[in-house]
Order: sequence, then structure tokens, then C-alpha cells
Amino acid sequence: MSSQSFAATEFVVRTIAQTSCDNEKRFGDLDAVVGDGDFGYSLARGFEVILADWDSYDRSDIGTFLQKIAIAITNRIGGTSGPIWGTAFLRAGGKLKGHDEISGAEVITALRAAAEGIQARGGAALGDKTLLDALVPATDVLETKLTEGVSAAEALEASAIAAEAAAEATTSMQAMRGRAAYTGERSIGSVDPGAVAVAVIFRRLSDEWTSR
Amino acid sequence: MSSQSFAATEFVVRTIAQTSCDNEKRFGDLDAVVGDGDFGYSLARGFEVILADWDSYDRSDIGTFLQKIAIAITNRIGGTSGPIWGTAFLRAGGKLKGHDEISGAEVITALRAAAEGIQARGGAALGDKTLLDALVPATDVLETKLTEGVSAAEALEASAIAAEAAAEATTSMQAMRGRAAYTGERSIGSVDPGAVAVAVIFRRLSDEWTSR
Amino acid sequence: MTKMFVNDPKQFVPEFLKGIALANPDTLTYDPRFNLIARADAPRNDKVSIIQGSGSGHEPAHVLVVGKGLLDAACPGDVFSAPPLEYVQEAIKRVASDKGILLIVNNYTGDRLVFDMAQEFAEADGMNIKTIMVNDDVSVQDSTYTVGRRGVAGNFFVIKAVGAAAEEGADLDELVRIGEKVNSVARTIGVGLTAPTPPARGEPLFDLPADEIEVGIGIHGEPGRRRAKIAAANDIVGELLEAVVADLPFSSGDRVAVQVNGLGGTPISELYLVYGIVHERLAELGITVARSYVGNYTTSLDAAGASITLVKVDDEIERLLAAPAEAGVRIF
Amino acid sequence: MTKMFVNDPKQFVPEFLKGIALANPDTLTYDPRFNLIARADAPRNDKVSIIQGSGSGHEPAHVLVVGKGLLDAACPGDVFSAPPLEYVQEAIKRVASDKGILLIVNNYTGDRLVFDMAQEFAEADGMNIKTIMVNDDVSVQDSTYTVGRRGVAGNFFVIKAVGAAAEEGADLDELVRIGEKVNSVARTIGVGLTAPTPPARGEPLFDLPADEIEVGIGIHGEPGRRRAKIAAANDIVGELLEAVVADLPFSSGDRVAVQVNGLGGTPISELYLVYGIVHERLAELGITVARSYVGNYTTSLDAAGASITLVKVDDEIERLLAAPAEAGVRIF
Ligand SMILES: Nc1ncnc2c1ncn2[C@@H]1O[C@H](COP(=O)(O)OP(=O)(O)O)[C@@H](O)[C@H]1O
Ligand SMILES: Nc1ncnc2c1ncn2[C@@H]1O[C@H](COP(=O)(O)OP(=O)(O)O)[C@@H](O)[C@H]1O
Ligand SMILES: [Mg+2]
Ligand SMILES: [Mg+2]
Ligand SMILES: [Mg+2]
Ligand SMILES: [Mg+2]
Repeated sequence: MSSQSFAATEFVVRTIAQTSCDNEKRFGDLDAVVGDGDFGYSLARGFEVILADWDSYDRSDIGTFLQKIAIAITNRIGGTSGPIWGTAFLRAGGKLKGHDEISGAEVITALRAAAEGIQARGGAALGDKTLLDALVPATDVLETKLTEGVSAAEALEASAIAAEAAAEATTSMQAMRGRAAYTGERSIGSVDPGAVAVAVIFRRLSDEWTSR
Repeated sequence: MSSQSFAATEFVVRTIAQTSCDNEKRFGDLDAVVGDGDFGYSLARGFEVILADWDSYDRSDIGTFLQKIAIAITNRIGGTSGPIWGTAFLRAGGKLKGHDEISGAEVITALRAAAEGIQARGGAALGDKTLLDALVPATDVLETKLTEGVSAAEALEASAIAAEAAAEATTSMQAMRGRAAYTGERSIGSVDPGAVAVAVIFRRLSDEWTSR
Repeated sequence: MTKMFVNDPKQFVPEFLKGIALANPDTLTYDPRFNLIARADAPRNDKVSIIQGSGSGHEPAHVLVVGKGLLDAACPGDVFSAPPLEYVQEAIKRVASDKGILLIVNNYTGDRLVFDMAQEFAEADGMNIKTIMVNDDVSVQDSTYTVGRRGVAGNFFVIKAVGAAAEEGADLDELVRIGEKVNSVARTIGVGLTAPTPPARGEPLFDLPADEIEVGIGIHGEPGRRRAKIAAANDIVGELLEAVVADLPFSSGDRVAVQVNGLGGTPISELYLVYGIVHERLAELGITVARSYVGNYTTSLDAAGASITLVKVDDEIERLLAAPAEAGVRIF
Repeated sequence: MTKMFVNDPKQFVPEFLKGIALANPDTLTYDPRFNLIARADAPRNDKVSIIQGSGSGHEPAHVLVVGKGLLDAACPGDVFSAPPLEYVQEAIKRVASDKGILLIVNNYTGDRLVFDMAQEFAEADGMNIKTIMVNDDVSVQDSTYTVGRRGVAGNFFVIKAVGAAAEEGADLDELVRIGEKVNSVARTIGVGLTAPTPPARGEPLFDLPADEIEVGIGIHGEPGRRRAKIAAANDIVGELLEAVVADLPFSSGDRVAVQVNGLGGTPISELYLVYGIVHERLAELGITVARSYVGNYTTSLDAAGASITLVKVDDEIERLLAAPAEAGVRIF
């Protein structure tokens, strides 16, 4: 339970939680443009519980840990983000059940499972202007880099850059899913809050990876 | 019915009505300071009817004419001002029943009757910060001047100046009657809207008297 | 242009009264010449008829509380203005009952003057007519003023109690006794978070800075006790409740009816939050809530804010408050 | 600091829910762990239990329409957020009836996802559970979108009709039939004059210039069809009504229930003014008002604005709408 990989997993989860809490206002403002403004609030209310109860989650193995986190956030995050983020953690955890160590390839498998879970739950396709439009490109780059054999830090930095570019690119998309879809063409011209959140998280993971 | 006095009476009534309509916003703003902001609206809604139906009021004699005006405004002006201004016209008219001509002394008698009517109806004393605090000093000066034998124009100008000074002087009074009284000491520091209305009317009467 | 639903601002009152009449075709009649909303079945000679005047801008008070067990007629003036004499005289004529007429008047100079005049005229006509003055607002310490206290949200309880008693056949003197009793045990104070905007004015009645509130505000936006900085709901409600409780005073063992009344622009969620605070503080003081009312009863146009009314109840008042009633303001 | 009645903004929802519970001690129960307001007499095994989720900030929808002939439970999320899964699961557990559970869900992604998950889990537990989706908002032309129309004020009519039928003992399939029928003939459009201010945000959700309105606004302040300049009530209401009437379409000879719903910050006087316009225009079109509702039903916090809902009624719907009901939102 104190393997390298476990520490890295804890770092990732904690960074996701911390980033969500720190950016409550920013994410809320983005959601107010063509949504209902609660995205920042919802994420923060869910992830602050993760930080508060940090030591209490079952750490039998990495998969179990992620699934306990999944249940906790599904129970706390309201709105679309509860089922979406909860499903992502649940499916990623499912791929890592029993693991105490994880390889780069397994990280990619877990991320793919998360994205597929989001897709299955919410019915969104790539290009529908959701967080998938940042998560999938970031995963693609991470996979390419890890396959090339670069360091984790380098791979993570490349995927953060990809996530940021991808989040920015949602500006020109028309929302086809979620509340923003009700605004039709008026959704074009602003970034998707979920995609930005993914990019901000990848950025912070990369920035803090080496000093973790 | 087309005597000098009758024409002068019509001029006075018409000027009161016109002034009330023209100053709707100003009187309303004054009433909003420690009142409820409707004074301008109330006067204007009453007196616009007078202007609209101008030719229809019974002109058998000056007193009857004033009393018909009294009934019309009492029926139209809401709030405190309906009974107060209605009573003033009613009592003034009562003193001029059957008259086709009126002397300066009779004008004073009529104005005294109006002020007494207001006092009887609303229970206010001088110094209570109401329109009486402009009406009574203006009447006093008018009486003095007419007794001195100056021209009507000169007497009217003196009374307009007195009304203006008296209205200004209500600033330092604490309201003891009407809605402003609820604010206690907070009513000190602003003019009484009713007193200002009286001063503005006297001013306009004086300004337009010679060219009427 | 003002941000509200209005056509010609001068026609604001008649136009919304028309809407009320159209929405209640079976139970209400409307005479647009006198802003007169009356029960379709009034007058009934076996029942005293009850009239409330007052200005507009306080809806549902009073045009929407015309109905069974409440008012027989209301003839509001323009926004925030007592009705002209003619309106009141017509209302009296319209619902004149052999059993008598009761006027319920909130204590403002304009209302007093016009209802006094109307009562005098009606008495001269041989009518059996009496008046109850409502003056429940503790914001204004009446010792310093000659005009007495203002009538505010407490008028709901007076109307509800005498309305129920009138429906049971009580005579005019009995109604006056009941109404005066309810008024004597009703105490209210309000707080304004924003100023109301009269349609014909098109701008807020006064400037209330973004971080200030008016403690003790009147229902026409009249200033109250003091300007204060906006504070936590617990603190604002604490100050209001203290003023109300100390005034009667209400004390341990009392049973009360409580109203948390919205001024028009405050959502009902906030009003329930306020109610929760009031309920718990009263419990701490040993005061029991016999009946609660949360919502918009006596408003001040679109002002954000609320008032808190406590009425000390005995068996008679509690029974009359609980009696059935029907009015234009309804949910289902 | 925001100008509203609030303590800790994060506790806004639990604190007003507590107020609702304290004000209705005999009829409602409250579990603060899950924002859960339920009928004190639920579950009854001779009656299907009805649950509505949805976010907070729409009061009286939905926590204040828990009661006889309406909902059995409501478990709102935070302001404008669908409830987390746990809340819905607890609500289902709390009112589980042998006769079944009906979920009424307004069509938003968040609500759909969480209620779908909850229904799956409940079915896995062997429960008899079904869902009605409400999607009455004509503002969004659904042909261009994959998410369908939003559910807005029309949910009141679905709740009222199935609530009445459930009280009469109708089974789950019958309730689904009735609810879907009502939803299929309900059409709504709203207009926002000002933006709502979520307590935790402390500022309006979006900038609406002083002379602009949002035509077709959603109940969470979502943008609608277009920004327009503020205009006379006749013009605004004309545009809204045209959109609603053309959509079903409603036509001459139809009988309708009409709701003029306030978004929270608009006084009831203005809503009646709007109702008057709607009533007269419908009459011109040969459409008869069978029943009218004017007031705050499905709000958007403190936003000024209104929505207009038309429901084409037949004898069955009219009877169910007229059936008696009791809820936390009440007047007397
Ligand atoms: N159907 C969907 N599938 C995946 N992600 C979605 C979907 N709908 C919305 N999202 C994401 O969720 C974000 C908004 O989350 P949130 O504010 O919690 O939703 P809401 O308030 O609309 O319920 C969007 O920015 C988008 O990235
Ligand atoms: N009791 C009174 N007697 C005489 N004049 C009064 C009295 N009360 C108020 N007024 C006058 O009426 C003016 C306000 O009139 P108005 O706005 O119509 O009254 P309200 O709106 O308070 O009913 C005050 O400025 C004052 O001059
Ligand atoms: Mg959102
Ligand atoms: Mg005034
Ligand atoms: Mg007034
Ligand atoms: Mg949301």
C-alpha cells in the first residue's frame, strides 16, 4: 500500500481534488456563460469531501481506492458532473482492481475506460463540446509519448499542452450535449467548462509531478 | 361670468393645475426623500383632469366654480393630498359663493378659509412641516401688501418670495404630520414637498400674472 | 424604460386589476371606474360587509384577499396612494349591507383622511358603519410622533379574523371588538434590502447602497429606524425579532401566529430560511408557534426584503385564523 | 456580501429546508442529510409514491409541493444542480410503496443521468419504479439539438394531475399514461428581465443590460431564443404567447389551463397584468380558459421575469387539476 504507484495515484487524485476546490469561482464563471453557473460549486463541494476524509478511503488496492473515491463524489457532486465524474473514477478503478503497481500502459487503459464510461453515461461523442474533448486528446498524447519511451514527466507535460489546446479548441464547437446545448449556435464562441477543468488538472499534474 | 375677477380666478386655478402637471417628477422626487414618492403623481393625476375637462365646470359664480374644482380633485387625487387640497378649494369656494367679483380682502378671506380647512382636516399646526408652512406665510405677506395698497402684481411677487423662503425653511423642521413624521429626526434636513409645491405655484402665479 | 411588465405606467393599476377580474370570473366583480374589486355575492344582508382601502403596490393585499371569509370589497388607490374619496364611497355603495359596513384602514394620514370623510358621508346617509385602524408597525416609536404607528403586514390577521367572524354572522360591534383585539396583539417590523420601483416613477424610490439595508422600512418604502450594513440573516432576523418581541412584549408561555412576509422581490426560499431562524429563537424564548405564514402577503412592489409579524393568540383568535377562506390569491 | 437573507451560502439550501420543516411539523418530515422533504404519512401501500428531484432555487417547486394530492417526496440538489445520486436513492427508500414509485424528472442532462442511475439501482432491488420526463419549454427548438427540450413550469401540471390520480388509487402504469398525456399537451415559454443570483456566487449569473431582456430564458438562467430590448408588456406577452400557441398548436375551440408563473423577483401585480393580456388574446383566438394560475410556481431564485404555460385540457385533465390538494406552499 505504499508502493511508488500508489503514491503517484494518491498524488493524482489529491491534485484533481485540490484543483477543483481552488478553481471553484473560475469554473463557475465559465459555466455561467451558456450554462447555469454551478459547475465550479458542484465539483468543489464533491472534492472538498475527498480532501476532508482523505485518510478514510479504503486503500486495499489502487482500484478499490479509486472506486471508493468514485462513490464519494457521486454521492456529493450534484448536476451532470456527479454521474459523469463518478462514472469516470468507477470505470478507471474497475481496470485497476487488485493492483498495487501500475504500468504506463495500464494508466492508459484506465483513462480509456474512464472516457468510455463518460460516453456510455452521457451519450456524448467527440466534438459535442464536453470534457471528453480535452480528456481524449490528452490521453492520446500521453499514450503516444509513453509508447515512445519518454519519462513520465515529459509525457505528462506533452499531454497537458494537448489538453490545453484541446480545451481552447472547444470554443469553435457547438454544444450538442448538456445544458449548453439548449443555446444552440449561441454556445459557439466560449470554451466548455468541463474541458477547461480537465486541462487545468493536467496542467497542475504536470507542474507538480516532479516535486510531488 | 366674464368679469375681471372671474378671469383672474380661472387664471389662478389653471396655473395651479398646470404647475402641478409640469412638476410631476420634481414633486415626486421630493416626496421620495422621507415620504413615499407619490406626491407629484397624485397632484398631476388630479389636476390633469381639471385641464382636460376645463370648460365643463359650472361657472355660475366664482364660489361654485371653485367647489366644482374641489369635488373633481377630491375624486381624483389619492393619498393625503386629495382630502387636503380638496378641502382647501372647497372652503375657499364656500367664502365666494354667489360672487362674480372679488376684492383683495375677499381673496385673503378665501385663502384663510383654505388654510383653516387644511388644518381642520389634517390636524396639522404651523411648524409641523406641511404645505401650511408655505401657504400661511405667503397669505400673511399678501394681506400686508394688499393692505398697504400696492398693485396685485407687486403683492403677488412679495408673497411668492415669502412662500419660497418659507418652503426652504421647512428644511430645518421635524415632520409631525403625514408620512414623513414616521421618520422622526431623519425628516430634518429636507424640504417638505407640499410646501415646495405651494411656493412653486405662487412663483408661477407671480411670473405670469401680468401677461395672463 | 423600466424593467417590468407594464404598458402605460398610469394604467398599471387598472390593467392588473383587470387581470385579477378575468382570472376570477365567478367569484369577483370589477368596476374599472373606481378600482373596485368586490365579491360577486356581496352584499349579503345577513353579514356585515368589510372593505379595505389603501394604495396599490401591496398585492396580494388587498384586492386579492377579497373573498369568502375575508374582504367583501377593496378599492385601492394608485400605487402607494390612498384611494380618492369617490372610490371609497362607491365601494361602500356597492356592498352596503343591512347588517352594517366595516372599514379596515391602515394607519396612514391619507387613508385616515379619506376614510374619515367617507364614513361621515355614509353616516349622514343613515348607514351603520364603523372603522378599525391597523397600526402594528413597531419600527416607529410612537411616543415621539403625533401620527401614531403605521399599519403594515398585521392587517392580514385583522382581515382574516374579522372576515371569519363576519362569515359566522357576528354583528358590527362584535367585529370591531375582534378586530381591535387582534390589532392590539399584533406587532410587525420590516427590513428592506432594495427600494421599490413605482411604475410611474421608473426608478427606485430611494438610493440604498449595495451593502446597506433599511431596518424598519415601511411598506411604501418609508425610512425606518436606521440604515445598517448588510449582515448575516441570523443577525438581521435577530434584530428584527428582538424589536417585535420587546414591544408587546411577548413572553414565555405565549402562543403566537407568525408571519414572515416577503416585500415582493425576495424569493420564498429566503423567506423560509428567515422563518427557520424565527421559529428557533421563539422556541428559545419559550414562545410556541400556533400557526405560521410564509410568503408574500403585504408587499412593497418589487422591493427585496421581509417583515416579521407576531400575533399573540388566544382560543378565539386561533379559531378565527384557522377558519376556511377563499380569495383571488390561491395556488390550485 | 450578497443582498439576500443568507448565512453561510453553502448552507443556504439546508437552512431554508429546515424552515420549511419547522413551518409544517404535522405534515412534513425532513432529513437534512439528503435534503429530503417527505410527507409525514408516506409511504402508503395503497398509493404510488411520487418523487421529484431537480435542483434548488425553484421554490415553491418542488419541496413546497410535497403534500396531499401532490408529491410524496422531494430531494433537491444544491441551487440549480440536480441532486447527487445518494439523495435520490434515499428518497426512494424513504417513500417506497408496494404500489410503486413514480419519478418525475425535468429534462436536463444532470437530472436524467442521476435519476436513470437511481432507477437502475432500484429496479435491481426489485422495485416497481417508472419515470416521467417533463419537457414543456418551447424556447428551444428541439430539432437542432440531441438533448431535447427543457422541463420548466409545466411540471406543475404533471405533478398536480398524477398527484390527484395517485391519491385516488391509480396504479403506476395509469399514472405514467396520465403524466405523459399532460406533458404532451403542456407548452411553456419564459422571459427574464433580470438574471438570478445564486447565493454561493454572490453576483448575477450573467449580465443583462438595463434595457434588455432574455426571451425564452431557462429556469436556471440559461439563455433562450434571443436578447431583445425591453418593450411594453403587450409586446413581450404577445411574442411569448405566439410561440406557445404555435407550438402545439393550440387552436380555436380548445379549452386550456393557463399559468402565468413568476420567476421569483416579479411582483404578483405584474403577473396579473400579464394574465389579463394572455386571457384577452386567447379569447380573440377562440381559446377558452378553463382554469388559471397566477403566481410563483417554478422560480429562478430572485430573477425578475415570468413564464406562460398553456395546457390543453380534456375532461380527465380538468377533473384532476380541480381535485383538492394541500402542500407546504399555502396562504391561510
Ligand atoms: N452528456 C454529457 N456527457 C459528458 N459530459 C457532459 C455532458 N453534458 C455536460 N457535460 C460536461 O459537464 C459540464 C457541465 O457540468 P455541470 O455544470 O455539472 O452540468 P449541469 O449544471 O448542466 O448539470 C460541461 O461543461 C460538459 O463538459
Ligand atoms: N396632516 C397633514 N395636514 C396637512 N398637510 C399634510 C398632512 N400630512 C401631509 N401633508 C402634506 O402632504 C404632503 C404629502 O402629500 P402626499 O404625498 O399626497 O401624502 P401621502 O403619500 O403621505 O399620503 C406633505 O409634503 C405635506 O405637505
Ligand atoms: Mg452547470
Ligand atoms: Mg406621498
Ligand atoms: Mg402616498
Ligand atoms: Mg446545474
